Amino acid sequence: MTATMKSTVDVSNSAVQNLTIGKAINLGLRTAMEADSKVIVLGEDVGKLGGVFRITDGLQKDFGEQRVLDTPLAESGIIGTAVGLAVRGFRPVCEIQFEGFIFPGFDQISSQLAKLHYRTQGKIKVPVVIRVPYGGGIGAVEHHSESPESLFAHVAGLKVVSCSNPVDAYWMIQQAITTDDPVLFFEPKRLYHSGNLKAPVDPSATPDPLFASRVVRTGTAATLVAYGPSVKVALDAATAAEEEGTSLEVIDLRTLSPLDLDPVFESVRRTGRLIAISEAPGESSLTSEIAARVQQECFYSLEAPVLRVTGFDTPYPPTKLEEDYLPDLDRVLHTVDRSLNW
Amino acid sequence: MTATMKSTVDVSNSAVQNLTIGKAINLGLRTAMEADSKVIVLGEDVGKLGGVFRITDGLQKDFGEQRVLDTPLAESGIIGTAVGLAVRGFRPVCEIQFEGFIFPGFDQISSQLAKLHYRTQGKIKVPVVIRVPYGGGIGAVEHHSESPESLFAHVAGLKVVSCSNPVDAYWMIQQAITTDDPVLFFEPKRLYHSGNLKAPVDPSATPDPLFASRVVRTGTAATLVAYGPSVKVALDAATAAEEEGTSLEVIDLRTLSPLDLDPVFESVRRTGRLIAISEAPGESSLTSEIAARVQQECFYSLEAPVLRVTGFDTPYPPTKLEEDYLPDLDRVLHTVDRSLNW
Amino acid sequence: MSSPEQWTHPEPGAGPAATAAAPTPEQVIAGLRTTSEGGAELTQLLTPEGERIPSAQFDPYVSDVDHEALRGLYRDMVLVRRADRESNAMQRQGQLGIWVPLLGQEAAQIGSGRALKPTDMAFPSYREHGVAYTRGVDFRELLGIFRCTDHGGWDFKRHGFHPYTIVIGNQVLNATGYAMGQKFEGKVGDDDGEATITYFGDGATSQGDVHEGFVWAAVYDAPLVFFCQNNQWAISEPTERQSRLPLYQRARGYGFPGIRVDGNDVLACLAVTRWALEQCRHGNGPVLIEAFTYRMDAHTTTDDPTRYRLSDELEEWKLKDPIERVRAHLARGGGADQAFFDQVQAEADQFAAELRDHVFNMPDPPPDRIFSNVYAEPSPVLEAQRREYLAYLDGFAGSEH
Amino acid sequence: MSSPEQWTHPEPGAGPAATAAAPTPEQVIAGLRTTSEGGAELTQLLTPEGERIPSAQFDPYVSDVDHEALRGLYRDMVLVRRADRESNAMQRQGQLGIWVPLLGQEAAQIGSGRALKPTDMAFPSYREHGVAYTRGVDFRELLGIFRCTDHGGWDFKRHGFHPYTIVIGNQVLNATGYAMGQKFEGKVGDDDGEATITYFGDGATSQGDVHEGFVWAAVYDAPLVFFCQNNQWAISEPTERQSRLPLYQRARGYGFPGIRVDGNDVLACLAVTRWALEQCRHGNGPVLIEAFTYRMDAHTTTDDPTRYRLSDELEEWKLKDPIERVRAHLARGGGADQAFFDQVQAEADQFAAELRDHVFNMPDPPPDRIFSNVYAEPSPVLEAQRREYLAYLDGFAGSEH
Ligand SMILES: Cc1ncc(C[n+]2csc(CCOP(=O)(O)OP(=O)(O)O)c2C)c(N)n1
Ligand SMILES: Cc1ncc(C[n+]2csc(CCOP(=O)(O)OP(=O)(O)O)c2C)c(N)n1
Ligand SMILES: [Mg+2]
Ligand SMILES: [Mg+2]
Repeated sequence: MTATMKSTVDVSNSAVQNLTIGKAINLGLRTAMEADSKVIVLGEDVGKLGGVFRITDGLQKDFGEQRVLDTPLAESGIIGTAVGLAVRGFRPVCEIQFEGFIFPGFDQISSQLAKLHYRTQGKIKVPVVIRVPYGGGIGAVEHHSESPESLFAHVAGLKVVSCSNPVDAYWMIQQAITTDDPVLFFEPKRLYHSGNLKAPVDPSATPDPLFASRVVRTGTAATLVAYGPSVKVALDAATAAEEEGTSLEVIDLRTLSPLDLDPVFESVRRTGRLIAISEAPGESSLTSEIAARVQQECFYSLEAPVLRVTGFDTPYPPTKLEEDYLPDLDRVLHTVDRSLNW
Repeated sequence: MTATMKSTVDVSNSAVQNLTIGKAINLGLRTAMEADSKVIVLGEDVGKLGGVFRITDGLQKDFGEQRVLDTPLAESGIIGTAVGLAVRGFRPVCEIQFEGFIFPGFDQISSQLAKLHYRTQGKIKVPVVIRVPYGGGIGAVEHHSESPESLFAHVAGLKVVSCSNPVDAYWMIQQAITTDDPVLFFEPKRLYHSGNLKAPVDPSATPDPLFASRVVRTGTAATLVAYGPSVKVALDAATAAEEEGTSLEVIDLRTLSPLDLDPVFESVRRTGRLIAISEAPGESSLTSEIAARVQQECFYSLEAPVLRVTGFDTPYPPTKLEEDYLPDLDRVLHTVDRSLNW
Repeated sequence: MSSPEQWTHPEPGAGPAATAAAPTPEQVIAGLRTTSEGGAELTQLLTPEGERIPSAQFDPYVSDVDHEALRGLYRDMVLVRRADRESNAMQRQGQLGIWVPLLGQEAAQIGSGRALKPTDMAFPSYREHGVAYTRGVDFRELLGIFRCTDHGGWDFKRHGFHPYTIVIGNQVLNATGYAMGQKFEGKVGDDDGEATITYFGDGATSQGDVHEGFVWAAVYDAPLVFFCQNNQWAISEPTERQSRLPLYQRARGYGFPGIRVDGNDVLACLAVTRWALEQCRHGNGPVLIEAFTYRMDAHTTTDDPTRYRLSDELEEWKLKDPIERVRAHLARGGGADQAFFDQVQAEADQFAAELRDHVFNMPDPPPDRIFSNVYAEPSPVLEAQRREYLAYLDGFAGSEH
Repeated sequence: MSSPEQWTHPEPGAGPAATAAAPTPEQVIAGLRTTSEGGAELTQLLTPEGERIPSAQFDPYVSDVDHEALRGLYRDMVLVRRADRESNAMQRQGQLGIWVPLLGQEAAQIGSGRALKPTDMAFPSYREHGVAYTRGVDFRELLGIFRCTDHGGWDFKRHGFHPYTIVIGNQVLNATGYAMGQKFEGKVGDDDGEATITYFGDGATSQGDVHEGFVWAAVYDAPLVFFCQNNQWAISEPTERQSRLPLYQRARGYGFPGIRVDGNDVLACLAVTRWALEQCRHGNGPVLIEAFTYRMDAHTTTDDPTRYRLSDELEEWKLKDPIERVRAHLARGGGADQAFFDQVQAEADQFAAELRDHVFNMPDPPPDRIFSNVYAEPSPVLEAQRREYLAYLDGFAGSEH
């Protein structure tokens, strides 16, 4: 079974649009802004240009310069003012142009955004969303291809999610915006405009909860867990494996913090094997956490150790080499074999 | 066997001094500055005041204002200029006043310090040491008790170490300074001035390598792995357990990145059980990495899953509650029991 | 010998560039850092001797301050100083984990705080106990922070007083965002406009966040008063370690006004802050105020200033005491008699006694508090940790632990 | 209608505060952003028409620039422009992953770069191909970055030219540290002193790191020239989004000189940079230079400027072309004849052809490169990853993969 989202959609519904991930986020943002006048978008080049990826395309034109702000060029400023705007009652949605440029804002994220609610025991809420295009595969120069999500998963007080398909993209961005907690929203940039991933988005559907993982393909021999851009890799691997007679289950993590590992535990108890996939370096990362928790929860079910297919523990290499660096179908299948032959 | 460092020291040697961790780092810094005129110390209040913990006490007086710099108050500035000084040929040792204030410098650390060597394929070396007093237990206000070391372990290109006793403190700081890579040097602040931990430091001894873990107590029933301030907790737990007839092995990690897990693997193959201890929140952390790698390397040796005793996945609480938050002897022993009874 | 005060900016391209000003070793040894004089551009309405100096520009902003109002300001300052000293003492007695004294900065805090309207918002650093008091925050509510039982518990919205912020500079950006919000909501434009004030120290001016706050506020015309209390020290570092120029001149580079006020003159602080807030209310913000003052005590109770500064400096500043000059002015001008001063002192003692009583009886938080309100919408992972830990604690119940 | 150019800083406390300057919608629509005029304080030695304007202050700094030298500068600019265009074209042909054009900024880069001595150090951003060229970096060595085969491979020390830095503002602090090192080593004090220059854009001025660089350099008297190429745009954002004031005035707040130079005037850039470097060599640094110029092409080859700016603006700036004015000056003054111009063009074509040839034949790096030189002292963990991955790749050898 290939449980893409498409199957459930009524394509005769005229509100249904066939969208890429990029357009789905754009529509999600627009819908959220229409629903609540306190939702504002801010970042570098998000206004007239519509962002370097055009994710905020048209929003400034329609909502004006006070709801879509082309800010000065400084990420601590973007996030720090967003915190203040949230204290005032706004629901800011910040765009960080590329994940590699989130670090000047790290302090505001970890010292204020993550802690204000705890510090004030809920008297102050900071419903800020930080949108972060992330991941590799676009042939870019340095700092444009990284996967820093584990850093934020480690910082208590933040919520971290990542979408992998247009339907989730559309809903998850809206859910993130209505969540009263700060949410780091990681977007798989190389899939933004992927026509292959286009899917009908039905605004009248009932979405899955934001902080829930989802089995996107059922299988029996081993489980693959992935998120964001790696979900496609996992699904492709499962398709390829099926041709060779191996049935793989695929779980889209969706929420990276808090982790929703119950579906993973349940799956591993059936398959006995788990491969966790991520583009980020493996060291002290989200995939480490998954392995740590699964080996504990499923100790007697595991037929092989949890294995990981990740970026290497190096800075992101010159992108002529990114195909080697990034987990791909071959490395996933190779690792499945290792697991099966353990 | 309690393998403290004391046993091997010839106390009749007149150069041997009985030092706290704080004084040992001070002496190590002094020794490094005497050995190499390119070593300079910089940070907030490190000069006249000798640092808020007095770790740099007396250095400015003896080495002058151009080698011990009271810098303006900004961490990105401290680290960013240290990178430039290193490019010029200096070996800067930065002090971050408390770990909670390292975040404004995160960008310079991850974008420049960690990557310049790789970016230039070794044509530029950045032998910068960043000293970070870290951890809880001092009854402080917010941002003064955290354990952010996992974040840096996840950033490729950095090396991360932590000392747990005066002898290591003395040697490791010097080794970190002579290392041609950037080193994050995490210092267990609550033990700085602990008289109980005082130990004879012999400058003529041969130190262990910097990037090596060490078995500090041998045992048979289970292995405890810890670093920095938690090593004392682990050793205390082992002592208590021994009284009840349980023999615990204790490993001081010392190097957090790269991890030197061979001694851990070797130990777990003998004991079959591992408990990893750290004050940091467990989520997507160093202890996750340890668990992930041990379950893979020692899959058939583990009698129980790797268990962890860590800070909770919350911001550091008001310090009236830190005794509850921090891993202590009771929680460690409780977890040992869980492991033994798995 | 150049000093930060005398140094002036050369016109672009004209003449030689200048170098950083620092006191000579002799000056330092003599305790004669130039920073004890505020310079020609210092705005002052009450001299240290209690003499009222007229100011065409600022008198209108304090025309309502009659003797009664001045007695009120006096009382404010005496009360917060008393509470500050009491807290300092309680720390010495082990009742507080740490204390951050405001001693010497009463005028800067009371003057600026009393300039605010209820609809205004203040973003403090960690030393603004006096401002907290003007915002109606019960002093007792501050002390949980320093007893380490909580991170601050007052009603931030009702008091228009944001939580204390310890990471240097952070609050300046947060305040900027808040002020932008006031603007976006159309709350500026006339006398009834809203405004925001944010507090930070001389050391903080070096942080990138403070700069970015300046950039943002300028570009968005945010109704924000940057209130820098230059108390001459950032822990052990004198202001020369942060800047060549007097700090109020930093505003020059951003295109909004910067002004230096005598931070030990409560009347001048009130007037200048009212003026600055008025600019903001009318949409002409931001404004930078440098309140030139002095940290009379240690940085915190864990600090030892004898390691880095000489008592001569302190002695010089004692002559500029913010409370004494108001007392002198009131006494000489017939604004108050001894009975008044005695009564304020009695009130202050009462205030301190209540504080002490409160602190000594402050309950410790329950372990459960570790886990509470990390998120607005609870995390199941964390809930499980909470349950597990509480069950673990239950296991000790009745045991010898 | 206020503009950033006309706005002046009110004296502290005097008069009303000002508000942020932004062009009216009409101005924007008309392509008439005030930024096309450098204002009264612009230092210019060669007009767009090629006329030489005398300057008492700066003429001494270019007294050695005779016709021959000027021909050299002309040649430099033509060559780097040609290489820039060639690289842009190669990106369009898929030979480069991205290109960052310098079109329009040749004078700022060649003028400032040629002011440097071999012992000086330059810290570029990512657009300084012209500066790289003046530092003797083979243009071909730059292109690996944009072909994505490496992150820059020249000999940084030998050329006195630091790696390109992409994270906005980072290099400014690194340069500050380097310059502090020059000072600490006693390499400043006279004409033979060393100095450092760092490049950044108008957008970068908003970053905290740039501010901190200003603070540090001022406090430590670092021999550092802050060279801001204000090309009017930070991708799609005009300079008004970053500042109320002309950027050179930012220096006012820190106590070092700031100067605005016509960034399209190679002679003025040379003179002003030499002056600034001289200040630094003698220990009077830092100095801020704002080179007022224009980004004639897109931000990068992935950018589409038609979405945010009108071609009128471009047309206006075309009249200020940095190369044309030198050509006019040389031609009119008898400094060069057509044969010279033809020959330079031929050289440039040859230069471009070699570049193209080089790029087309650039080998891909081996997979092993992923793991190499992450550390100076190898990490066993990473070495194991390398071995494992290479063994894995070996597994494919001979297979259909
Ligand atoms: C980012 C950051 N770095 C370091 C510190 C430690 N620290 C606390 S107060 C202080 C000095 C602050 O000086 P200043 O800004 O002048 O304020 P003051 O304490 O004098 O009121 C320092 C370095 C901190 N709190 N935050
Ligand atoms: C910290 C950071 N944030 C965002 C970016 C993405 N970015 C690259 S160039 C640029 C605009 C820079 O403008 P400016 O400083 O004027 O330099 P210019 O490109 O015009 O030369 C932006 C936002 C980045 N490289 N680094
Ligand atoms: Mg201060
Ligand atoms: Mg620009």
